[in-house]
Amino acid sequence: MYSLKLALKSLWYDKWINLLSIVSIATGLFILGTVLLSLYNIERATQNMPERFTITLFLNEKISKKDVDLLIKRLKRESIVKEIDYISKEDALKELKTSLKDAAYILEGLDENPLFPSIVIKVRRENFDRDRVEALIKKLKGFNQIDEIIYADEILESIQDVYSGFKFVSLGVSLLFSVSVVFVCYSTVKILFFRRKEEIEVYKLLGATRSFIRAPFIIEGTIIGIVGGVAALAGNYLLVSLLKGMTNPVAVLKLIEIPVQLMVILPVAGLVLGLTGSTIALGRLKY
Amino acid sequence: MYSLKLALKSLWYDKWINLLSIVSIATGLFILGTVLLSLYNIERATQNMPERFTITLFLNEKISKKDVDLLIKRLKRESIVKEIDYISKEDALKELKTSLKDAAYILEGLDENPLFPSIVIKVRRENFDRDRVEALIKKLKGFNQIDEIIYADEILESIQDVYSGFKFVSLGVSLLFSVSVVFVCYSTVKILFFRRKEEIEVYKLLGATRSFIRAPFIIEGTIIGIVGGVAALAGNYLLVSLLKGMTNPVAVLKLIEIPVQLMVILPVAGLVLGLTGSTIALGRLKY
Amino acid sequence: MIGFNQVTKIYDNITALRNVTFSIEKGEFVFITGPSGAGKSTLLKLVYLAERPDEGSINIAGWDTETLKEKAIPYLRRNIGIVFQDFKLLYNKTVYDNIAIALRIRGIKEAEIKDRVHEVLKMVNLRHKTDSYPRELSGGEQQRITIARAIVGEPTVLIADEPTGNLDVDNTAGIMRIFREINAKGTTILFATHNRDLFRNTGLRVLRLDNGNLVSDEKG
Amino acid sequence: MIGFNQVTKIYDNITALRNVTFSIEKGEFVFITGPSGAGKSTLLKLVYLAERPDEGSINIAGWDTETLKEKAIPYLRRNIGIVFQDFKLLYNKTVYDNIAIALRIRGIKEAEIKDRVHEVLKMVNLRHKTDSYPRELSGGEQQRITIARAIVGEPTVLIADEPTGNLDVDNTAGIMRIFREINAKGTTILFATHNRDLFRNTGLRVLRLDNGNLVSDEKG
Ligand SMILES: Nc1ncnc2c1ncn2[C@@H]1O[C@H](COP(=O)(O)OP(=O)(O)OP(=O)(O)O)[C@@H](O)[C@H]1O
Ligand SMILES: Nc1ncnc2c1ncn2[C@@H]1O[C@H](COP(=O)(O)OP(=O)(O)OP(=O)(O)O)[C@@H](O)[C@H]1O
Ligand SMILES: [Mg+2]
Ligand SMILES: [Mg+2]
Repeated sequence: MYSLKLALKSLWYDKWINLLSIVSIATGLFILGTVLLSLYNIERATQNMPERFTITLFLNEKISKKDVDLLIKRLKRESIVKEIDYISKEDALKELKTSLKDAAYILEGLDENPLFPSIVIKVRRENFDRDRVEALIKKLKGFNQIDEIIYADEILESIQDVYSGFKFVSLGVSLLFSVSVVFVCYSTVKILFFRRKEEIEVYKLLGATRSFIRAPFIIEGTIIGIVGGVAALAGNYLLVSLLKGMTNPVAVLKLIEIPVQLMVILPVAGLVLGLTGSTIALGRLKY
Repeated sequence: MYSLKLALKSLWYDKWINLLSIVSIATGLFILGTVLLSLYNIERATQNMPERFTITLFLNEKISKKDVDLLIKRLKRESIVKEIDYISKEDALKELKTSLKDAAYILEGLDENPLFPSIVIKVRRENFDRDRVEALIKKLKGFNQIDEIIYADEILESIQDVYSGFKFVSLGVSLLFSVSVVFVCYSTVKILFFRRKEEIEVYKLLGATRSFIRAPFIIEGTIIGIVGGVAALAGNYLLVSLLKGMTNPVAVLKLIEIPVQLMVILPVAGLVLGLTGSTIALGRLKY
Repeated sequence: MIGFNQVTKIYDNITALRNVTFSIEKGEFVFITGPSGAGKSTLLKLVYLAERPDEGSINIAGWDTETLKEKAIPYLRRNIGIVFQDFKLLYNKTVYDNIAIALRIRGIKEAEIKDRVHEVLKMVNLRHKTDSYPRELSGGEQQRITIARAIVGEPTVLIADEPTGNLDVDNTAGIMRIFREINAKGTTILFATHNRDLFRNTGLRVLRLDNGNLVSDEKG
Repeated sequence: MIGFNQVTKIYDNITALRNVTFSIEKGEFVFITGPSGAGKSTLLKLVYLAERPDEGSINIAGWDTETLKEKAIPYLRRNIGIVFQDFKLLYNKTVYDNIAIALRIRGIKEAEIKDRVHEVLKMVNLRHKTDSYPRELSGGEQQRITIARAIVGEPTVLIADEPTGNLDVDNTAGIMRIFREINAKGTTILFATHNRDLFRNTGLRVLRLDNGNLVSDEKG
């Protein structure tokens, strides 16, 4: 109780310097918040993107309806399969005609449909994994009613690459920025405590125990941290509402959302930083 | 000369606290550097990507070689045009055959090539601008040898959107982070000077002029800033070589490069921050 | 109460104290004197454990400083009131808080703290400065606040390092009266000063240091 | 040289000086005395312009402090050597640099600075502490460094605020001798002290303050 009062008094006495520390910590956490916000929103945006990766199975011309149903049933059991589209010979011809546009009349001379029925498989992106896709394809190759399997080997690789690259970079960046923020906060708190070395010395000489000396400093540090975290959160809110409310908006930005987790993460991060920062900055008090 | 010596001495006496300031500033500039680095490399990567936006002109079946050459010549004069590809009737048929794959035999019954010659225009991405593309299309519509113009209206819009959105967000992010970094640096320097208030007071009482008092502080601040900037640069180098040298590398990351500008920007930014930071932090010395 | 046995204290290359041996009984009032740089402050710092001897041993209230655990130091110091030569006031706290802190450290209740702080402030004639900050006080006023902080905890040992250097004759006399009263109640007092007037003809014990050596131990 | 005309200085609600009028001629040696909190330091602060009067006017070496431009203050202060009651040493600089700074401010060459710093250090008997930091010095040693810094610039006015509070009799006598010598060379000296022994029977002028009022102005 008294420690709290002391901490508040001291916060007020040194209000300018404390404000500056709060600004430092808030800025650090704000940057971190922006990074997390971006990651969250990019993730969300790409999740809503249409699936681009498909596997096309060209089936035997003479396949029976029963075999097709069996095949579809089997495919549905695969976890990586998201959607199955059966395109009959007739559908295929219709599609060809559409794609030929005005030149479609060239197909009029045909007395028989020369195309094959096919199945288009869309792969679930969440479970995307090159090895599993190839395993599926190997399995399908054993099916004698399938004439040919077409899947974009290269696209597969590049999607795989971009996606895992993205994940990797995101992780790296958040980690890096977190470390940076911790650095800034630590040195801010440490600089604050350098100023207080003499004060601590006096406390010691007057017979104060370690915990008595520590308490107000740590409470102070924690308050600075929490206020910094809340300020960072407010900054992120402001940023988002600014982006959403722009008069010449970029459509994508309209969709930005603040995840609920951020509302917890930033103040908690501030608290943890303030608490550990001041504890470490104080160091082991020696008598 | 003496100011420099004084500044160096004082830097050394307060080495721990100065190191912490350098760490703070370096971290801030490192974050900024990482942002700039990412922007630079994303820009570079997308510049090497194939052009996706094309305009296809279906020409009159009976167009003469002379008219085609004239059209191409005119198109070449347009600044937004990057590449022009003339596809004759024969080329078009060949392409169709290839795309029909095994079903190509259906075309064998034709006694005459039913396709049209066409011109495919690739648009220069640097000059990409929806209004200018539409102006070009309007112009082309006046050309009576052109039967039809196909261009992906929707794709056009979304490319436009993504590209300008990207530019906008990049700019916003760099601006935001720059401001954040300035904040952190300013408050670090200010906290440092709060500690020195009494020292400045003594100088004043001994009869030192403003510039005499200011010089060592500003030199000190500048040194801290430059060292911070160089440290940030070193950090970025380390990061890049780490990314490039990873054993399980993501192919894209192999291509990352550090622009020469960054080698100038970071130390200069450190210098400017240190200089202006300490000048502002000192404030107007009153007697 | 306090025993020094062949104590030597060396700073870098300066021997601040050399083979100093003496002992002080409970309830004594002892002056330490000697020229500037003789080692008076160093001797006192050894008593309140701000410094450790390089040679010899020191015994405080039955505790040998060599074997004393770090954890016990705060509790030992609570029995010692100290008037520092350089005041060591907290400049970001009011006069009230500066004095109260010595009691808060001991976990005393705020109501009692209030009474006791006001009482000592009255003793040093600074009741009207309760809410001032140290920087708003004159040199002598700051010194009296330091004295008030040292005596507010009713210590069993009172250490005063040049406590009257910034005080006029009347204030000095007032402070000496307070010290004599406290001493009469049983508190042991170690009082370092240059001012011979303070111990001349008092009949109190005077330890004289010179260049780190204890050169005399006689009645003033 | 120094003229106070009906000067009043009020801090918040405390009147530190009330209608003080006096004047000091060039080359005088004047003591300022009075009990703790009487206003001695405040009077000196007004002379070196660390504080401004609330009422009345002050004239220093022909300059009226009211009309004096801010830019001129450093140049005025260079003619004033000050021994601060609270020392105001730079704790992150060595003894040498602490003293040298007073000369560097004036743009004097390092070679000459070296000679002059060593000379004043010898005068206060602290040549052997040249490279120490202030925190490694005893109270009296710090005080003598402050005195050395004040006199090294050979000021035309020397202001000393309780400069012997931490000094023993011998050192005090030494300092007084130095001050008399400097005064003999023409330097005006203002010397605030509680110690009556310093001015008793010297025949020098003594201004006595009490509770902000100038109560007497006579020979010691
Ligand atoms: N931390 C330190 N480092 C180096 N030397 C020190 C330190 N503290 C004190 N000294 C030296 O030890 C000697 C004794 O110092 P001490 O403070 O005990 O003197 P003192 O008798 O209290 O003098 P004064 O009357 O001037 O206060 C001095 O020469 C001083 O310079
Ligand atoms: N900055 C300030 N704010 C408020 N009050 C002040 C301030 N400085 C001095 N005072 C008050 O003004 C009065 C005169 O102070 P001053 O320092 O001049 O006394 P002094 O004669 O030098 O005393 P001492 O001998 O104790 O040094 C004191 O009551 C003091 O508390
Ligand atoms: Mg001492
Ligand atoms: Mg004073």
